[in-house]
Amino acid sequence: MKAAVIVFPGSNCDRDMQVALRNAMDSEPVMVWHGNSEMPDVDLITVPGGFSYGDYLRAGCMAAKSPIMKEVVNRATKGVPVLGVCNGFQVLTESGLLPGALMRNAALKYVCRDVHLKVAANDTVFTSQYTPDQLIRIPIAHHDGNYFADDETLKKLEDTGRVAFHYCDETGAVTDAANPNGSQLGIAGIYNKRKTVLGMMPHPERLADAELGGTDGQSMFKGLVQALS
Amino acid sequence: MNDTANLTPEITPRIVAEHGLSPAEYGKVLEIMGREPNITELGIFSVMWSEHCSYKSSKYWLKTLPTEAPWVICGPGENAGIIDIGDGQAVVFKMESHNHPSYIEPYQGAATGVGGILRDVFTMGARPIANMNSLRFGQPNHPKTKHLVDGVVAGIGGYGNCVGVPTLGGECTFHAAYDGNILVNAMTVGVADTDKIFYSAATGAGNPVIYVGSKTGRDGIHGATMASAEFTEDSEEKRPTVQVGDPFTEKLLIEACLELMQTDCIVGIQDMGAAGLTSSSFEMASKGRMGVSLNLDNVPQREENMTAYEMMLSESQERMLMVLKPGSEDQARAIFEKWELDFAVVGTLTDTGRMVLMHHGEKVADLPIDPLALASPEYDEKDRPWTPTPKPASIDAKSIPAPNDPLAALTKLMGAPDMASKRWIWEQYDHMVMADTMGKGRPGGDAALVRIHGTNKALAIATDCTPRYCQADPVEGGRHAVAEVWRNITATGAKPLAITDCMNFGNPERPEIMGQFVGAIDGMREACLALEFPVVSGNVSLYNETNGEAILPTPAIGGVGLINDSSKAVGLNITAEGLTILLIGETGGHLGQSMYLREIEGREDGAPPPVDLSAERLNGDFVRGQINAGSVVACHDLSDGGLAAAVAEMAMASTIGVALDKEAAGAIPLHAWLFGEDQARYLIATTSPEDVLNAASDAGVPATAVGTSGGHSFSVAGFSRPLTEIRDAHESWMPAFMGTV
Amino acid sequence: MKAKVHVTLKNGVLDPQGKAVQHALDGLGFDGIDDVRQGKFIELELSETDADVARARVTDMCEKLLANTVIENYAIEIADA
Amino acid sequence: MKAKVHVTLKNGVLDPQGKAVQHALDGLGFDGIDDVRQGKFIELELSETDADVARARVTDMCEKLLANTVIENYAIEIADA
Ligand SMILES: Nc1ncnc2c1ncn2[C@@H]1O[C@H](COP(=O)(O)OP(=O)(O)O)[C@@H](O)[C@H]1O
Ligand SMILES: [Mg+2]
Repeated sequence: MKAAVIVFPGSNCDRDMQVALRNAMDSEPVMVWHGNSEMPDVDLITVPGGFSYGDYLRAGCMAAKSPIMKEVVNRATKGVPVLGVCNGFQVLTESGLLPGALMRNAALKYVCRDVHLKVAANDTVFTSQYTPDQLIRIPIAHHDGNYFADDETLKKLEDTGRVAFHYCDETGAVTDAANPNGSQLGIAGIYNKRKTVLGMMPHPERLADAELGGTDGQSMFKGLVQALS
Repeated sequence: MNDTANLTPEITPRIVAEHGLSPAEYGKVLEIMGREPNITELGIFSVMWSEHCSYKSSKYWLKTLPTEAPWVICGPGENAGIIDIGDGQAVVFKMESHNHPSYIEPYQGAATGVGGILRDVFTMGARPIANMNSLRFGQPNHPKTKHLVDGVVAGIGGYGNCVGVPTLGGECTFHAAYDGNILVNAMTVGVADTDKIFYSAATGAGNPVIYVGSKTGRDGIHGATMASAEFTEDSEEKRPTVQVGDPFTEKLLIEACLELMQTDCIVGIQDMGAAGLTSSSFEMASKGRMGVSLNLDNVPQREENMTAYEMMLSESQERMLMVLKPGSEDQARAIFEKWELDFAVVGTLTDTGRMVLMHHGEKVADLPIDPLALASPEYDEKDRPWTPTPKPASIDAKSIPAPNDPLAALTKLMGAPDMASKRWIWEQYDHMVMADTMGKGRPGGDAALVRIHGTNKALAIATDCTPRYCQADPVEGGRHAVAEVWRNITATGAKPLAITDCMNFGNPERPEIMGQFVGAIDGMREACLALEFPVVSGNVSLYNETNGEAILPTPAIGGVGLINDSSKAVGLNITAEGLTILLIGETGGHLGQSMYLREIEGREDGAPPPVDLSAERLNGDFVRGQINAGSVVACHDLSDGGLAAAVAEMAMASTIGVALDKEAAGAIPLHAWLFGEDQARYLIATTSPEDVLNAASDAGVPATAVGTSGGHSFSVAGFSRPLTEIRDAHESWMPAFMGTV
Repeated sequence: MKAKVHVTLKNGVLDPQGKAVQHALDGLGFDGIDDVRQGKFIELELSETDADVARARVTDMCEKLLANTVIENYAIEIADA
Repeated sequence: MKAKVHVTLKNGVLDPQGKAVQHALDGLGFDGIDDVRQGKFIELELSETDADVARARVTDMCEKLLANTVIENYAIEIADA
């Protein structure tokens, strides 16, 4: 598998993503600078977390306008899988690849901690190594992860299995108490129609190494390598 | 020269006083200048000789601190201290205060504090890998406290999270003595290659002086003198001098500087901190024994019609000054332009030994560098007389009533503001970005553990100080602060290497305050020597008083340790049932100045627990050895709240309870055994108690089995409490206080 | 020429900041507040001197960057400075 | 009764957001933008019916919560809704 990591001014999980990919693929992902308008042929594009352009105005909005994003949208339209994590998710909604918007957390505070997620389905390139309804533990770290979409969009997402992960408690129950940011329906990540683009607030790349406290994130990268090699 | 001087106000005694210079100091100014300074020159003297920049009250004493060890590459005097961690790598770190600005504008004050300390570290060529923060607020029910906590924590997070450096730990306590003067001390730890370390000394007449980063505005003019003046009620009027931080620009600046540092363009580099362009250019020239000539027209400016005075004193954030090798400007410029940052050639180094400033084609200042730097005041014992703090009487534990239910007392203690979980704080900090924060070293443990990227090595980092001990006995408190940091690092298995300090005190012109300072330094010095734990950087913040009420003496210590095999590190959580809990160290049941005395008996008195430095060394080295030998499942040092609190913290970190065996108390009253704060102690959870006990006895280290893990309760002497109850008390205080429950 | 842009949340889009402000005001003892909505106020200094041209360009800026039209509305005022 | 509050940064206070927006607009090819400043726009729905009383209360709210008067100015408009 060949993978790219997009780097914006202010990205700060680009190295973390690079390391997680490298460990899973046994080769080097390419780091692609936001100002480029071209990108080598890759099987996976990742848009990492951070504070692109300081998250000023709206998280992800300025990054969504950078030259490389035209190419990302272009490839995504052709079916190249795209994974956006945290700020990357925000960039994907701002660029129109994913519906809805990520608003300020309901409690208005930045929140960094492990959360539990319920994996909806494993019929995607991202989740093949998980089982449906599997409970996983992955950290979040964001100020603007409060997923919003209009009712019609939400219904469509749920009805067509496009909610990738829901926040849940340690028993797997999707409850308000387990929702760390006020996201509608406890949504932690969503797919595009073809399920080739995934945006998620939690950081799988941060728990892909036992010494860091867990490996639940690793399965996503292993799954991608298996599906795309 | 003379025509411009005419444009500036006449230098009256009042203007001199407003610049914080005493008549005697102004006399020296006249002597050095050989004439009256103009306002720009006066401003330069004023900031260079402020307490904040010159350390005039503290220098004399700071020099007594041990600063050397075989692993020290660079001690105090540079932007940050540097220690060798082997394999061609070095750790660069420092702690700094941003107390006054944070009181005036908590969010921006704390944020710019983080920004400033980050710059001190990456200026030396290190990539920042960890931030810590040591916070002191007024009593929780003081009307300002909540607002200050909220703003400070948001500001630290807002800055650190955005630049992408994990904030891994710290301290946060409350006391009425900080009602009008909070403390916000921030520490940054970075990693550099030993052959790519950069210093501030600039050499080579004719070399270009370069300004990079954000533009200069009228921010924080007089920030440095403000940080050196005692607060009065009306100092809130100085508000508009607050600086606003831009962490996004800082992130770009980090990347651009580190990228430039991979080339060999740089001769010297220095961040613009307090007193901005003045102190950075002065320091670079003075350290290299050079002169400097700046053309202020070339300084990137954010506002119109800025004067030379304003530009020289501005504290706009996210700016750096560098001296480059001639001819390398274009290569450097390309890097900064890629990162979308300002880059301007603002001057040249000269061999005149003078600082000459040009503005609009005129010479607006011309002063000698060395005389100004060397003549900066240093107050010795005559100028800053001090009286030692009277030793408090010891309290006999038997005179303190025993609680009816010791576990009710424990539950109350664990929910007291100083003891309660600070999760509310650390969850607002990204403590995992950079993906090297070890699971065992996340916030909540003794020391933060962060891997050196791409290696098996890890750093252990801790900050500590117990101001109530320092208030009662500054010498003992100084010893204790250093020893506790050392202990926190040791409890992870890491070898403590060096410290940075942030000396927060009241008005040094009062002999009793100066006595606290001298005492604390004395205690720190002894501990540093005994523990081979030198001071490599630090910061002094004086005049922390309002209307004559001083803060508790607070010598905050930040320490760094190294563990060569990160897989050997331990955390404090009890991970299994049936582990034996061993208490290492001598227990006497010392309740004077204890958390128990304060929270349960409502008394803040007595002598603090004495720190026996040889016992610290012996016990700590033993514990570290056992951890590295693999005999230890979990380890925690004993501090506030003593044995009972430490056991509770270990149990709460997982869900497994502990039964303590009261027989182990021997003749000590149960409550003194449970809550006494005797020093040099650790708890170890182990599967091989016999081996550890034997080893301890061989080493001459006191060790006793005090309990066993199992169940989900804390029990002792027939009392029992579900862990969930203790945890509720521990976890709920801060969210309830801050109003998010 | 100065342009003032108000970016506000569309009706029906929940407003966590407005809600939190309302809650905080409540906590400070201000009662009788039925609703709070928080938006952005952006002031632009333009070298353009024709008001119609300026308005058209600012509209374009709003569509392309200043507002997220999935959730936000915008309103533009043009004024001589 | 409706109150509209504009909270803007004081003159001379650095506005990182405004700066970044200006830069981004530049990158999108919008030239001739001399300055961008970003502030907040807060709309409050009050049950109060007396405009003077409403203004006084909103002023109090601004001082206590809505504006950070260390670095921000505020302006209040009261309108019948
Ligand atoms: N301001 C803070 N920021 C981040 N972490 C904090 C802060 N205050 C306390 N903590 C964390 O809470 C835990 C307990 O702190 P403390 O009681 O000071 O520990 P100790 O007594 O072991 O020195 C530590 O892990 C510490 O890092
Ligand atoms: Mg500890």
